[in-house]
Amino acid sequence: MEREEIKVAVLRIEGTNCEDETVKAFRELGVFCEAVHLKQFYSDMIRDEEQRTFSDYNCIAFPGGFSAGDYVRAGAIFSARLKSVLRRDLEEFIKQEYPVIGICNGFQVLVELGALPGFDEDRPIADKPEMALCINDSSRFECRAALLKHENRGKCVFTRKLEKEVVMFPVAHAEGKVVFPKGMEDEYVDRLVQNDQIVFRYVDPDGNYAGYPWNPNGSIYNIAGICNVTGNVFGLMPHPERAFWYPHEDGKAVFESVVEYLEKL
Amino acid sequence: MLYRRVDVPFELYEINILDASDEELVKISEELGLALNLEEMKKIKEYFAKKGRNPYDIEIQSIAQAWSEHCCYKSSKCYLKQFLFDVDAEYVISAIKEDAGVVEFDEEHAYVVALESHNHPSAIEPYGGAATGIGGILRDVLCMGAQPVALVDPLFFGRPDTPDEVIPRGTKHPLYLLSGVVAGIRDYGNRVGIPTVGGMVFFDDAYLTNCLVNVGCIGIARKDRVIPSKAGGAGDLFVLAGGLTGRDGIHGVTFASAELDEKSEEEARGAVQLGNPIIKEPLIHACLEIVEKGLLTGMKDLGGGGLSCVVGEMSLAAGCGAEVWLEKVPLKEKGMAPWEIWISESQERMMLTVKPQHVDEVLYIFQKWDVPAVVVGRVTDDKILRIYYHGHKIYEMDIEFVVSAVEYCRPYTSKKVEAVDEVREADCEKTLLEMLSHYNVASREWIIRQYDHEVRASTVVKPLQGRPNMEGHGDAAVIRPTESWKGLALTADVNPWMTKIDPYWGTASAFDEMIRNLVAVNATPHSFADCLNFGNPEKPERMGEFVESVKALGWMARNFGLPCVSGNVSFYNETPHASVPPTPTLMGVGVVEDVRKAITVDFKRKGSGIVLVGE
Amino acid sequence: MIADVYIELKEGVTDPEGEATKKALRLLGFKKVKSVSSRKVFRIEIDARSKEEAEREIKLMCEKLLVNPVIQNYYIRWVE
Amino acid sequence: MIADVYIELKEGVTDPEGEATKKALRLLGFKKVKSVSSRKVFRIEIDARSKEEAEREIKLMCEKLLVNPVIQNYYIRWVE
Ligand SMILES: Nc1ncnc2c1ncn2[C@@H]1O[C@H](COP(=O)(O)OP(=O)(O)O)[C@@H](O)[C@H]1O
Repeated sequence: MEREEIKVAVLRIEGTNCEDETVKAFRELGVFCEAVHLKQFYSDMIRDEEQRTFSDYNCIAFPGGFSAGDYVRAGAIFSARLKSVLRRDLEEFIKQEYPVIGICNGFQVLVELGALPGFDEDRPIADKPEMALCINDSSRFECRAALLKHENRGKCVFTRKLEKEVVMFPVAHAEGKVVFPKGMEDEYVDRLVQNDQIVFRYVDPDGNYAGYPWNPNGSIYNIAGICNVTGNVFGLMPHPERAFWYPHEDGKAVFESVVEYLEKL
Repeated sequence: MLYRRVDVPFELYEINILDASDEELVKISEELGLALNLEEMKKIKEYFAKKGRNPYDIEIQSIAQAWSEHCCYKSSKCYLKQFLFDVDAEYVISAIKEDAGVVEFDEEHAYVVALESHNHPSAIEPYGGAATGIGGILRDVLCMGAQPVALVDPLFFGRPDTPDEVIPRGTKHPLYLLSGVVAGIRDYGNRVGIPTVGGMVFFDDAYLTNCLVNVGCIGIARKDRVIPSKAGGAGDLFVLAGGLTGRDGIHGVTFASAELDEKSEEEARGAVQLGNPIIKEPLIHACLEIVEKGLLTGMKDLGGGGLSCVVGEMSLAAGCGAEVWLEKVPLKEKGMAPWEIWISESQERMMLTVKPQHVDEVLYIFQKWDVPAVVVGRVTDDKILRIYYHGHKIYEMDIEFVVSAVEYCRPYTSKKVEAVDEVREADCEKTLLEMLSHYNVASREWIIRQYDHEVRASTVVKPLQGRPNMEGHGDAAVIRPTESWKGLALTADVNPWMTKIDPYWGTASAFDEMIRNLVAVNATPHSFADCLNFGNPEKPERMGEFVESVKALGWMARNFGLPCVSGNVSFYNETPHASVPPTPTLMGVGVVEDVRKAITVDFKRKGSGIVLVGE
Repeated sequence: MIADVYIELKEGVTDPEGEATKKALRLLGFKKVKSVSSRKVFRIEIDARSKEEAEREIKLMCEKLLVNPVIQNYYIRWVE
Repeated sequence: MIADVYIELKEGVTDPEGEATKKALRLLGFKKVKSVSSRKVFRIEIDARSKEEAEREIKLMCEKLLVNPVIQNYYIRWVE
């Protein structure tokens, strides 16, 4: 696919608020990108020229923010609304190996949706969530720089062009602690490691896995970001789009990686 | 009989002021919660005597809103005009007249500045009060057609270690207030996705019974898309958009224009408004989409005084009148009287004027965002405002009369400056440690990190600077509001310990600090806004503090050539226990030619020299 | 002793969480939902000699920290 | 019909809000507090012909939106 042909949708509902910078990041790489309201995919009050389907796009991004105020649980309302009307379409999209990224609130949406950890290739969206992003151990919103060690061995299509071993993306969230079902934590972590689904882990400036504040939320195994078993669905709490422009530009590689992946598709 | 129920199928009273004696006029003002004095009541009586009829409740309530200190600056205007508003710079597009100041940023863009207080509501209900303060300041910027890009929040409280025993009844502990206010700003600011990049927190006993919560916002607009706060012209339709109208916030402005006392909590509950950021966020999107498409002629936010202020001001500014169909206003609760609908200060509402041919398109955009929006009236070509409710005319007054409040040049006395003990000898190490651990100096990290200061990905110089997780405070934040490398620097300053000793020189020093903070990040000071928090202006010595402070601002502004583009006056920050020290909060805006050349506070390299500049 | 402290918003106070939840439920097809409001519960385990003493303590906690009397009501229910 | 849906964290899932509240209460001098945990309640008013029908609906709501079974349990109590 030529770069100019690539079309990216940044999905939003009320309360989504990082869509502008996410759109801007994609556009800066020369691809078509627009912010699209979830209603444009299903609501009959939307005018024809503003109606959309997933097949209009080659990549979908769930941006950060507080979708529906993060009420009930972060990301829960957005994902429930999406699941009730568009589950099949999104599953098809994922099966066709098109990339999907969820940043911060977007990661929460993908987790609530059951698209991550995404162990089942044939059913990319599980019936029920298999993990949770819980309230930070500090019990508060944390806005700070995070150092991330890139540990993916090549599966994740969003980090293939990442050259540095440790990158800095900021975090800003109140609910970002990765939790797996009680008693099955080791099993889950092993599986993620074996499948090459671990993408980023929080580290300190010496590159060691460290506790708070380096691990800002208390995530198990210092997990900051993971991808699904096929590597095309990626979710992370830190914000690569906030590290795209001067003075911190580590995040650019995430967007470049997926654009290059799409070019080869 | 002072009040007569009118025979209509809803609640409406006629107020018999024509036959009322002076005492009765005062009684009416009190009983209806108007906060108007005798002189003002007499002016109203005279107006209606000429009309040959008594006013309805909705009319007199409406006047009370328009004439409140909060809405019309009746005590401050005369001195502000005299001392402060005369500095002009050719790059100022609009100052003082509108909801926010508009200043040229580059060829294509303007930045928009607003700064306001939300003191009384926050003292009663810190969480909701502060949250709605953020909501209000965002609307002020939004209604100029600008995308808000950054927030600041200067806060003032009693000492955190105040023992419970010394806290007067009806007052809340400073820590309770502080944590509530911070949580309110956090939950609202983060949810609407505008970064909070600066502010200050100051503790002093004098704020124990009068905490101050000031909030400022800066936005960016295309110059050719700046929206005036006035109607386009006769025939335009009024579109009310956003949250539903309820009983919350009734009498908010008259409440803000009186001293707080023990009973305030009970009485003022109705005046406290609660925000819903999840209406505000889509409201911002929808309004900006409408601005972008050029579908409106005017826009204004509903703040103090609710519909009553917004309709009158938008019409009059255009030299027009208006006709309003009050039953069209979507309500939160049943059984509201027309006057309550008219003056309610429910949050998250905007008023737009739209040419009839664009109304469908505008309503569609709001519907797309699930934001309720309805046509509630029409601009007319006389300068009269008429309100109908289910077909009955319940209001007819000349707008000029309603907004022509009395102005007072209140008498003032300037007090002598108190001598301060000079410290001659001191144990430097001990003093330094004491200073560093003082709660007015200690790190604000725990607050700053709860605010998302990076959303929108344009905060180039952050409030915390240095190596990750070891950062220290910066002097000013720098944001990059457009695609170009040009940036805006933002800071908020005042040191009440200095203004307390000397309002004039204290204010001048706050100004100086603001300038230095901007220069420290390599910005050129460009404009400023002020929020003047003072005690009861009816007391000459308080008025004296105010006048001295305004004089100093004017003097500094003239000499630096820095225009004051927006601001707000908050009086009556006084209880029987104490008055706040003069607190002229300043928000300075600087322009950074290239954000890549902005400077942060941390030392960069071993071996670099350290240079002290100045005397 | 264990008590549940229920904290609810006073009537007329906006409840963005309840409203957002109701909207979401209706969008999900639960058309029969007429209203949703949110409450918060703290389950507190406390050492005390008597229920009365415990209740006094808990009331104080509510006044000092847990409840904002301007916008919230609370009530206590004993679990144990 | 009105039901309260109680949502609590599963055993073993950390409850930072409860912990922070406990810490704050102890700092305020409530030394007798032994533990605090937080719960969330949605009060739902629903039109239904029978309690059974209403209960079925509410269970569906929990599955579809209100509860994440990895970390939360829920139970329903009828108010009316
Ligand atoms: N102290 C002040 N300094 C500068 N401008 C002021 C001051 N006080 C009020 N203003 C200006 O007066 C205008 C009206 O203010 P205000 O009533 O607060 O606006 P709003 O309609 O948002 O309530 C605003 O443009 C404001 O900037």
